[in-house]
Amino acid sequence: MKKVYPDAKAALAGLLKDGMLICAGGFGLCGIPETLIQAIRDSGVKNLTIVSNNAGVDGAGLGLLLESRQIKKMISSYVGENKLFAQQFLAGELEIEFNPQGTLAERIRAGGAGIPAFFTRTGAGTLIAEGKESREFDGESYIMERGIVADLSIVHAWKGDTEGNLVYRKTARNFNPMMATASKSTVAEVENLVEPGQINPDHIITAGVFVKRMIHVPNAVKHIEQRTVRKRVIA
Amino acid sequence: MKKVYPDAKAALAGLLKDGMLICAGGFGLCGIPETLIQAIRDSGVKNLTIVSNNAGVDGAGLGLLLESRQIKKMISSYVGENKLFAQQFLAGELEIEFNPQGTLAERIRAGGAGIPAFFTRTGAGTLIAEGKESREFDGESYIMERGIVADLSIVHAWKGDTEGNLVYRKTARNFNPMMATASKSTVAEVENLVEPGQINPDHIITAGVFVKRMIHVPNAVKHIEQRTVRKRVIA
Amino acid sequence: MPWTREQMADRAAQELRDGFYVNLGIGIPTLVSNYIPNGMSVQLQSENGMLGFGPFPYEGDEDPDLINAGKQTVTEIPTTSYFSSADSFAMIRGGHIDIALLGAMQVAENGDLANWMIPGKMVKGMGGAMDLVAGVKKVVVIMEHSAKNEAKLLKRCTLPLTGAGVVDMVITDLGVFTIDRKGGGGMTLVEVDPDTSLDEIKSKTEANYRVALKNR
Amino acid sequence: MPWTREQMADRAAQELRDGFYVNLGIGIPTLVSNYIPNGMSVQLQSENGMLGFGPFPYEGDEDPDLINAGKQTVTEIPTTSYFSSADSFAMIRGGHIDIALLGAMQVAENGDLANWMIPGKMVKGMGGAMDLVAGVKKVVVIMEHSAKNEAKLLKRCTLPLTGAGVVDMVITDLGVFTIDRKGGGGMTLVEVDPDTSLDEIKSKTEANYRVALKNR
Repeated sequence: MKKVYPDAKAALAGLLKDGMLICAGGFGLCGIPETLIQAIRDSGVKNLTIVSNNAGVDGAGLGLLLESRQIKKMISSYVGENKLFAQQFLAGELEIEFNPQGTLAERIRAGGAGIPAFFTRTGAGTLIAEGKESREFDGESYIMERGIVADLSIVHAWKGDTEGNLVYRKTARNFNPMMATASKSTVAEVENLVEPGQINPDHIITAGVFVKRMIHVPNAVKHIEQRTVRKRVIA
Repeated sequence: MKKVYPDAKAALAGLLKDGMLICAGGFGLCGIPETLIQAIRDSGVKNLTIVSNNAGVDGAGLGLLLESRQIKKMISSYVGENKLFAQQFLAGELEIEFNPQGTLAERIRAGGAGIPAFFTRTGAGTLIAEGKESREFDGESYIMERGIVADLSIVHAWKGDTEGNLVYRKTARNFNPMMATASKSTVAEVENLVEPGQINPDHIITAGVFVKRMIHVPNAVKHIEQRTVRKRVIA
Repeated sequence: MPWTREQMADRAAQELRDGFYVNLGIGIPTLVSNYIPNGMSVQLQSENGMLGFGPFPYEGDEDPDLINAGKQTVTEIPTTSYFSSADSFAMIRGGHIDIALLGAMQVAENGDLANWMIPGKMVKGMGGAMDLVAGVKKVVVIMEHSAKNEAKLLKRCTLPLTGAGVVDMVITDLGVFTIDRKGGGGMTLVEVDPDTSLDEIKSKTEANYRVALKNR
Repeated sequence: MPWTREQMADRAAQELRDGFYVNLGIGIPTLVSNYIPNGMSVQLQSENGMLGFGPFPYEGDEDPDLINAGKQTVTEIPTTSYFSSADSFAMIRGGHIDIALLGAMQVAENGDLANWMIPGKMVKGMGGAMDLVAGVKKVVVIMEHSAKNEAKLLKRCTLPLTGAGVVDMVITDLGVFTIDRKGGGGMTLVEVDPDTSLDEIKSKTEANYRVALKNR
């Protein structure tokens, strides 16, 4: 059972179809599966619904799929970084379903965990509650949210062994672990590919069972959206 | 804000009261907070309801609190290892609420995550579903289960820093991470106590925010319930 | 001669496929790990929070922090990963485990399974069994065909259920049955121990079933 | 003179306590980290999966894998831990974060908060704000008292809500208000900028409020 594929195109072969639902890891441009996104763009697959906290920026991340107009709908919590998004949305070419960030994360986690629905206080009494079941528990109001199960998940990891066990680095973890669980077809790109046994099993974040295919991206390009720094003080 | 206490008695001071609900980590005798359990026994607190996957064995783990008749009710998935349990139960001195193991784990995780209720397929159509709301999602039957929030959680970790960041070792992790989140008063015993910065932050399983107090148990006694081995073949 | 425990385990192992993630219950299912075909790679899941485990440790190498769901000492292998019980059952409930092999007291022709309690007897608890049968993609029961002349393959289970409509296949010492639990197509006898007659099976089975023996 | 942004941040920092876990929104709340009293230890949470972070990195030390919820590069400190977004919001939703400081467009006297959308304008999304105000133990809003002569402290919010009955305290450039959002005791003016009259505050505030100034 070989999980490692030679490149992103090969790893996605047979997994893409028009109109599908894709979970894409990352927060902003941090920890996004950029190589897999590029291969999805190159495939030409259309009418995608993409679950991702953000929609990339112009020219990077999911922004690539906006440019090529392959996205029909985004399920996100914040899309403020992307001018093209605003244009396509205002032109009626793009749908958006806003989810509170924690609700989005939990819906994905629930989908992967076989939980079809859960209750949360988040959004009770707001627009987000419209059309959703509300219920009181112990005197507080909650709304029911549904789990998300996707046709395909694409994630980015810092290191992975050939069994599909993954570890993430710093805040590049973000949405990747849940998204890895939320579909029956999860493809992971890893910056460092190692043999089984090379990662301490107590440190593994995503167990290999969740990863169907993987590629090695040793030279992954990483973007910084907001470069905030201190001046060095020369003593 | 000092989290480290000199011993278990000090760490539990002010946190114990008769009739309280306690989440106790561990699976069988693996990863149980034995030192904290002993201190609870010594405190004499009574009428406890304890959430724990198992009830210890005669003479170890929660078996200590059965001997001293401090437990009124167990919320567990399996109690087969404990003769005293059976005696007290059959004598009507002890209540038991059986939860499927995964439902128990998820109820605790939900309690810690601010989720008052969720739906699961586990137990649908069985005795476990009685008195619970049933509902169909996408043609399948599910039942609603409630989150658990305890008055106190006691957990055992392999290593912890003084900020309360914890890591667990191998299968001694089990129920400990969720239980650490499921009360506002979590007390952790750690086999190795280190300074902040000594644990790689990517490896931390329980963030310090969940741990209110901790003790160092460098000589923790560990039990093996089923010693199963292979013979060494001398070549 | 009816099939031995080892033969039943061997037959069950034929349900495994390369790359499968597998949960083995206690009893005969534990033996299945001895019959995994050469060259096939499967990972064993233990619901207390371990994926990929090896055989029992050598004497003296037992580690109290390293046990399976039966509380037995086991060993780590290169593919091993550890996780919490919540993550373990998320894996199970979410349908990520390919197959579960477990024992049973009773199985009904609609796939109902009873294996956790006998009313009037001290109940030890269901452990993870209800979660496993509800969540794992394929559920295979391995059990004696009948107990003390009482049928275990029934029209309806008389004992409290572990799961309703959850069993896909039953391997007994006399034969192999499939259950179309989702399609409602009932139970089918697909293999018979060569030394056992169809009449004998009929006499020991209360459940209705069709016979559609496969050439093997 | 009304309070400056720095003075508002300084006032907000007085709501912190030793050992607190704190989530700071963008804008003025970010400045609060500069006013944490000496000797007080607080851990800053970033909802993208980090607890315990330090100042911006030195030039050249930026790490694309190390950002805060505003997508700004930050630094690790000895107490830092990382976790997934699901675990991060479990922490927030589960009430484990002691205080959240955030900006707002409107706050109502019952604690309703609006800070995420203006109908008719392009909506960027609520990000984690709805989860924070619903889950964090104490919610403190830091904002200008009014905008372009329009009151922001209202009887009822006119903009779509971020949360209903969620705000405990509002710090503006003119004063400090508490809101008894759970007890239903309404809004109370508890502190005033020394250069601002009660009449001026009244004229710039649509919400009903009691006055119960604390000696400071």
